[in-house]
Formats: sequence, structure tokens, C-alpha cells
Amino acid sequence: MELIKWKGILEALLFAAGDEGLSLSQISAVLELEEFQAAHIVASLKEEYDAGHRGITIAEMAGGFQLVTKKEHSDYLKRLVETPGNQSLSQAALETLAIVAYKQPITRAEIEEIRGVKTERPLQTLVSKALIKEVGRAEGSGRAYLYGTTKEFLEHFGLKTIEELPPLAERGEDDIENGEADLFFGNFPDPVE
Amino acid sequence: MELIKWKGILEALLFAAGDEGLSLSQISAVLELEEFQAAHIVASLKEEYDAGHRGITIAEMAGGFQLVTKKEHSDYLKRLVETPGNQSLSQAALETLAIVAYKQPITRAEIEEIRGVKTERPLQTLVSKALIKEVGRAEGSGRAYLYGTTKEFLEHFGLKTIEELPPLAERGEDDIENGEADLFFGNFPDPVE
Amino acid sequence: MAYNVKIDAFEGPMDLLLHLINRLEIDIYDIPMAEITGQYMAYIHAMKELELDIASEYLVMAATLLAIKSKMLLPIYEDDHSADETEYDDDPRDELVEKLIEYRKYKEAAVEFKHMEEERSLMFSKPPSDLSQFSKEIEPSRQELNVTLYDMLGAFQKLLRRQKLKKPAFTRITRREISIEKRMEEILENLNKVKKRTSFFELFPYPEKEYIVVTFLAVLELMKMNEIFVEQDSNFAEIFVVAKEGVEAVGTH
Repeated sequence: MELIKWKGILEALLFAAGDEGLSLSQISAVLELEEFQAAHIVASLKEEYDAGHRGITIAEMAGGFQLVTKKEHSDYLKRLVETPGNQSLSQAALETLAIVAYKQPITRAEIEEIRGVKTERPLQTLVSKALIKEVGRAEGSGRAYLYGTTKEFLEHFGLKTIEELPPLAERGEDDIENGEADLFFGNFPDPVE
Repeated sequence: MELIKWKGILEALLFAAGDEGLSLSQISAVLELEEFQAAHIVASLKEEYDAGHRGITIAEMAGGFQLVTKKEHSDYLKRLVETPGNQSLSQAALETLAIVAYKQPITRAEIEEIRGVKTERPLQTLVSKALIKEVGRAEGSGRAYLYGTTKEFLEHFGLKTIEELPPLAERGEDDIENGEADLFFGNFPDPVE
Repeated sequence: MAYNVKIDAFEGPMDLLLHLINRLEIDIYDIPMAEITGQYMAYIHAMKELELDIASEYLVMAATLLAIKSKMLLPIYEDDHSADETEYDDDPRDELVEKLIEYRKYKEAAVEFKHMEEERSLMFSKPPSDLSQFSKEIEPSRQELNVTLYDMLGAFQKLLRRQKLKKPAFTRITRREISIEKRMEEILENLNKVKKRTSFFELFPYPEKEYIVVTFLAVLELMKMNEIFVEQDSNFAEIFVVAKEGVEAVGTH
């Protein structure tokens, strides 16, 4: 296959991997290539990003590669953060809220494990809007904060009790077949152990 | 500024927004451009993605633009996947959802009338997956809930708007030939109205 | 006669009827009632024999089929009255056929939906990036929350749709850049919140090396600045940390 096609595939892989990035060994395993070949593709994709007026590039960190936005565009990203969307809560905050609502009490590390991205900011937002609060500390040496929903949360969504939340679809027979529920309810390692 | 630079900035913005996506008005606000100008940049970036051997492209879903990997690379991506993403819906849920999508707003009793079976479970599944929601109450003594589709419905099926739904098959052609069809079914109210 | 009965394969009596109509290659507009009823009943019996639970809807439909069948056996009276009634109105099958056609439309639409769903699943996305480095502190806003429960559930479905990728075989790439300043602020904030002395160990909620180092440096820095006091009652006893009264945050506020 031509290099240009490999670069396209690599771009797709790195994009989907998001902040978790991919190691060279993962890349070469997925592409079924030798590591030196994979490294060559990574290098030429990075070259392409850096040569052109692209918005993203490849960053290498801790033995892995990930796509990142170029620094020169940070002013626009700043503006993006400051430009209110049509919803008063971001996707990140809503996701976090759903996780807290269904899995409370839960630590930040556990939420980040589920979301795969840093979640400090969404948690702060939700606390500042009084939708969630610290409800205690996790057991163990870490003693991380545990989060839970508030009375305001119930009021805002018109619920009498937390049990009134619609059951998550994960118990339906649709899901059991393909085990998607694991993502949410599986036994991810307790980070505070 | 040149178009090529705008494209780079847009790429950075869309990358950062991830699957939250950006609406045209958000893009034009951040770029401080008119919407038609922003639309032009979106279109030319998408063109660039689609013309070349790129791994990603722009998808318009539920009123927003977001970066997604190209379908043609899904085989490679699946090799990386640990947990399958959104599981597919059961037949019962799909039938129920089709009825809601084309006949919304609609009550449970009306859906059951069409399907000829109890539909409480599939409805519950669809609500908890946020594919449908209660959009009001029916007139009359029962005041039953009326259901309609959500933004997540559009996202789930990759649709821009509800109007993009394929038209309901009017099994017309093969039936009209045998004449009786007209006799019986000529005057049915169109369910999509 | 061997029936391959799998009740789960049918979404209800309508679905079963459509299946029979297809299999027998019957014209849906001219259903031979005796034949279809016979076939339908055979299915019901087979289900019974397999001791499957038969939903009541299947039995209701069986009764309907039998009723239509018997009506069609009745002699047709030439009506001498009711001129406004059209003759094709009294085909007893009409209502059933109408329902079957209606149901079939949605059943076919469901197939289309399934196809769209599959196509959609070929596209992969990424979560929104963490942009906190670009934003200022969150001011508690008075802005009205305009989100509903469905927005929350929808956001959660988005999260589920992201296919979870395998973790890198060795190191996970972390980009957790915690500054000592930030950690100092956090520590002070927490100490001020509890308003009494806190165990030193509680300052280390995450078992990550980087985090522990930064926290440790932050504590040293705070001690140097006299913002916190560290107490230990005796050798090897638990170490406690307490905030200097009135101190809220470093530098700011």
C-alpha cells in the first residue's frame, strides 16, 4: 500500500484514540507492520501536519503518540471555551453528571476511567452549579473525595427521588448480548486501592 | 486571512470539540465571521478531507458538525476496540422507534395498536437511551404521554434532521397491479403527516 | 409437520402473520383465511407443545382469525337496504389487512434503521478535549440551567457510543500537568473547608507518583510560607496539617 494511504489510516487511529494516544507497538500491531515501518508513517504524517496549515499535529509523550491541536491556534480555542454553546452545560459536564447520578458515590478517578479524559473542570462546574457535591471520602489510603447528586439536581430534573431516574438501558436484553454494559458497570479497578 | 489558514483553525476547533460537535453559529462566533463565510470554510475543509487520503472527515449530525473517522477505515479501528460502542437496538426497539419517528407525537396505545403487542419495554429502553422522550400529553380523559424523537436519535443514526429520514416505503407498485389495492387502500390517511 | 418454532423470532402475532404470508407466498390483499388460520394455529400448537409461554396477544389474534374465517363462510346476503354502503366494505378481512400493511411499513422502516445504525457505527469519534488550560476560573454563574434529563441521558449515550480502545500495552500516556501552585491552592482550600487539622495522608488522594511528588512539594512550600502548620504529637505518630487561620488562597483573592 502507498504511504499516503497508510497515513490516512494512522490519522484515523490517532484521532479515535484521543488523549490516550497510541504506542508505536500498538500502531504497528494494528497496521500489521514492523515498528520501523510504523515509525516512518508516524514521522511522515507529522511532517505533513507541520508543513501545511493544519490545525492539528502529532505530539509524542511518554512513549506514545497523540493528536493535539497546534499551539498557534490557542487563541481560538480560548474563544471557543468562552463562547457559550446553546446549552448551559457542556457535553463533558452532562456526561459527568450522568455518571455521578447513576454511579454515586464515585471518585473523580473512577469517572475519568469511564470517560477516558480529565474531568476536573466538569466536576468543578457541576459543583458550582450545585448539581453535585462531595458526599464523603473513599476508603483506603487515597481517601479521594466521593461525589453524589444534590437536592437541586432532583429539583432541576423534576425527580422526587434518585430512584425516579430512568433505568439505564444496560439491563435490557438488547445489551446483554454485546456486553456494552461493561463499559459502565464492569469492574474497572478501583483507583483508590 | 487566506482560506487555507481558516481551514487549519477550523480543524483545530472541530478536533477540540470532539463528538460534542459545533453548530454553524458557534463556528462563526468563534471565527468572528458571517455564517455564510463559516459555511464556506466548513465545506472546503470537508472537501479537502474527502478528496485526499485522509483518515477523518466532517459529518453533519443533529444540527452540528463534528470530526469522525472515515467509514472505510473502520476495519483497522475495530482492531483497536476493546469494548464495542453503542450496541445495536433490538428488533422490538427498532420497530417501536420507527413508529415513533414517523408518527410522532404518538401515544403508547397507538404504537401498540400498530405493532399488535405490548410495547412498554421497548419504550422504556428507548427513553433510557434518550432516543425518544415524552413530548406532551394526549388530549382526552386518558392524557396519555406522547412520545417523540430526540437529538440523540439523530446522532444515533447519523442524521442531520428528522426530515432526512428515508420516506416510508409505500409498497404501492407491486400491489396496484392487482387492482384490488386501490379498492381497499386508496384512501388511507398518510401516516407520516 | 415440523415447525421450526422460535417464538423469539417473532415480534408478535402481526409479525408471525406476515411471516406466514411471505412463506406461503400469499397475496396480502386476498388472504385465504382457511389456510392462514390453519398455519397460524399450527404454530400456536407447536408453541404449546414446546411449553413456551404464549403471549396473550397471540391468542387474541387466533380468535380474530377464526372469527374472520367463520364470517367468510357465512352466505352473503344481497343487501336490499343501505344503498350508501359499498359492497367491498363488508369483506371481513379488511381491518386485518389494513393493519398488516400498516405494520409492514414500519417493520421495513426498522430494517432501514438497522442499516443506518450499522453505517453510523463505522464512524469513530473522540471525546471533547479538555480545554481547561484555555479557560479562566469558573465563576459561579447565575445562568439558568436549560438542560433536561434527556440532554443528560443523551450525553451519556454519546459516551457509550465512543468505542473504548484498548489500553496501550505498557504505559498509559498521562498528560496530567499539575502545578505546585495549583496543588497549594487546593490544599489550602480543603484545609480551610474542614477548619481543623487534617491527616497528612489525606493530602494524597491519588496514588500517582507525579501527583504525590507535587503534593509533597506544595506542602513544603506552604510550610515555608507559613500558610500551614504541621504537627506531630510524638515521634512516628500521625502527622497533621492545619491551615493558618484566615488564609484562603495563595496570592489571589
